[in-house]
Order: sequence, then C-alpha cells, then structure tokens
Amino acid sequence: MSDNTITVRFFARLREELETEELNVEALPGLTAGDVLAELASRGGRWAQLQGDQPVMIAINQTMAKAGSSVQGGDELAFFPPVTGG
Amino acid sequence: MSDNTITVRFFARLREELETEELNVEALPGLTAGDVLAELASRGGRWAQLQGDQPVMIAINQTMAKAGSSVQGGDELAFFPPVTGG
Amino acid sequence: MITIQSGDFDAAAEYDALRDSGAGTGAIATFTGLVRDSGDLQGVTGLYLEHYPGMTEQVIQGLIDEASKRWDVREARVIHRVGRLALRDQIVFVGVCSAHRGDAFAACEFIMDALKTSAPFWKKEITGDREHWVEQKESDLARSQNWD
Amino acid sequence: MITIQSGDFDAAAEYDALRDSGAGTGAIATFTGLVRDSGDLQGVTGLYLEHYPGMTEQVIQGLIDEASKRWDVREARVIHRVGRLALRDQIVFVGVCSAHRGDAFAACEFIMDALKTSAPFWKKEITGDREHWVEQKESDLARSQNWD
Repeated sequence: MSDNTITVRFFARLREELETEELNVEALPGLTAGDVLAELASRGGRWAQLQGDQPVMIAINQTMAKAGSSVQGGDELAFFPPVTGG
Repeated sequence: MSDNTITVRFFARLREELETEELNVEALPGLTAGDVLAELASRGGRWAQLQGDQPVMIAINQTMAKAGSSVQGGDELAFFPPVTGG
Repeated sequence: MITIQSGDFDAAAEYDALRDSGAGTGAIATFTGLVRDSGDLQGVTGLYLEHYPGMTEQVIQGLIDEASKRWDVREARVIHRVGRLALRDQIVFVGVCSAHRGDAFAACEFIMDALKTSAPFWKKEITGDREHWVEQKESDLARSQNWD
Repeated sequence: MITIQSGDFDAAAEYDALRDSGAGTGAIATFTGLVRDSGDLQGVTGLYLEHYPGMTEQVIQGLIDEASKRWDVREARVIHRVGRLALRDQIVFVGVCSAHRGDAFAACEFIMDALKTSAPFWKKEITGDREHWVEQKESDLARSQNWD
C-alpha cells in the first residue's frame, strides 16, 4: 500500500475505551505519529486520554517508534498501552 | 563408629593411581587431615602425589574440610581431585 | 521458532526439539511462565491475553537475533499463548540451547526479560464477571534495562 | 528432590513434577547439561562419571538450602547421572519453581554453577580404548565464585 491514507490501530485498553480497532487518517506532508495522536486527542471525550496521564506506546509498521517519528501514506500506525505479556 | 581408627577413602584419579579405594589409619591425639596426607605421601612412589603439584581436596565425614581440620577415631576422611561434574 | 497460539503447549516437546537441534549442544535452559493463583486483584479467576499479530513475531525474532549476537545460541524457541487462560495455565515458554551453560542461561533470561517489556502482549485479569487490564510493572522494566 | 542414577532421566516428567508442586508457582526455570560431541580430547566417544555416594546428596541438598535462603524457591529438583554416558546423553538436570521469574532463573543457575565446583563428581573422557580424567576448569570455578 502506498496510497494517501495512514491506517491507525488501537490495542488493549485503548481499543476498548475508544471503542475503535482501526481508523484511517490522511497522510499530510511532514506528519509525525505525535501529530496524529494530538489530532485524535483533540476529538475530546475518551479520545483526550491519548494525551493524558497514562503513557501511550507507538508503533509504525509494527516497529516501536516515537512521537517525533514521521508517518506517510500506506503506513500502519498503532497506539497501545505499555505491554504486559509473559 | 567411635573406635580408634579413621577410614580413609580415595576417589577418581587418586583411587586409580594409588590402586586403593579405602584404608584405615590409627587416630592419634591432635591428628589433622594434613597429617594423614603427609604420612601417606611419605610412603613414596605414587603416594608422593598426595603432596605433589596437583591439588588434593579433603572431606571429613562427607563435608569439605581443610588440611588443618582435625580428625578422630570413627571419622571418614576422603581425598580426591577437584570435582568435574555437571 | 516463534509460535503465538491460543491452545496450550507441550514444554516437553519443545525441550526435545531443542535437544535435537544439532551438534555441539551441551546446555539447554528453559523458562516457563504460569498463571499464578494470586494476581493483582483478589479473587482472580483467569486471564485474557491480547496481542498485535505480526508485530509480536517480529519483536520476538529481534530479541532472538540480539541474543544470538551476544551469546552462543544454537537454537531458541519461544511460545506465547493468547486468549483466555485459567489459573495455573502455562502462558509462555522460552528455551535456548547452546554449547555453554552460561550462554544458555543468559540468552534465555534476556529473551524472557525483554519479551515482558517489548513484545506487544496485554494481559487482562478476570474476576468473576469483572475485567481489569494489568498495568506494566516497574520491576519488569527495571529487569529488562539491566541488559542494556 | 535429589536423585543420583546411572539410567537416563525424563526432563518432561521433572518439569511436570515442578509444575504440580504447589500454590503460587508462576515461574519454572530448568537447565539440562548434555554430553557435547566435542570434548577436551579429539575423538571422544563417551564419558564415565564417578561420584562419592552420600556426600553428593548432602552437598546438593546444601546448595538447594542455600538457594532457598537467597531466593523464593517453591521446589527444586536435581538429577545427576553417573557411570558410562554416550555422546549427546543427558548428564544433569536442575529445575526450580518459584513465584517469580528472576528468583527461578537465579536459583537454577546458582545451583548448577555451585554443583559443578562443589558436588563430588569426577568425569573421565573415553577415546576408543583410552581414558582420561577431565581436569577442573578455571572458568567453572570463576563462575561459582561470582555467587559468593
């Protein structure tokens, strides 16, 4: 995929509380993972927690990333709570 | 056992080279494991290795001990090379 | 080999596979994590594990590769279960075979510690009809950072 | 449980026994040592292991007791074989179950390291019709002293 949309996925507590598994955002030039997070948080309500007290982890194309990492069309961006496996 | 003899046992390379599994020595007052070792080494020939270059480990009543540890009648004294299990 | 599955696993079969994995093997270290019968909440009756398919396998393969750079690793096997688990169920298996004892222990413990803090699994504790997402433990993060 | 035996052992049965060993178990670490197909001499075809019956069990029990003082140990099982062993045979098993991962790893590795330097076993390498007593390795002594 290399179209103009970014797939955003949510896992675990975030998936449940946002009642959203997946959504698409438009890939603007120079966009970062943090920009997407801020944009979604600005929806208010439960979405505000994306910039709340609890840490949100970020992966781009299934690799851990940071808020400053840039995202582009076709990327899979994921937000989730700190992992608790094993 | 609390008679007047000390059982001396040998293991592994020492047992083979001395061609002896076990022997008895008389329990004299104030005797140490090192005294027994020196006494046996003084037999000469292969026995001299008990005070040779290669380390000899000592156990008294199946517990690791030192040359200065005292031994008495009824004790089981053992001499063997450094262990190589596992 | 990395397997993510909802069913139980046979630690014995994993051990046998490690043992058969080739020449020079002198040491096999394994770790199995079980659901403890006492959790963060009183009265926990089970767990539910969610993961991020695809990323999980990729992260674990990265940990095995990293371990293989640091230590002699002849073969490593990781199994992690997902979905609903009962108390005392097996959750995770990590097994490493090596020529040397110290390498087998170190690589096995490194993979397990790093998996806890970097593989995308999330655990929910179930208490009767209530559910509760488990928060990451500081102690796990600290253990993993010891390897840096 | 400590067992010294000439026959082979079933690591799977040992694991099952550890898993069944009681409440609170969250972590099982195991180690198995195998006869490597390359020894100190070229062309080694097998090993012979001698031990000091009685003292061996006493020393290993002491190591388990020591580990139990330092770490949470719910159950520990040690098996060591003696007598004639072929290449790739299992020699030794150490398994520990604990409430916690770090404790299981540490106790298992401690018992194994200390066993190598303090339990009265002696290994002979067999090369065709020649035999050769293995000397203690400095590296084993150093590993064990790390725990002091």
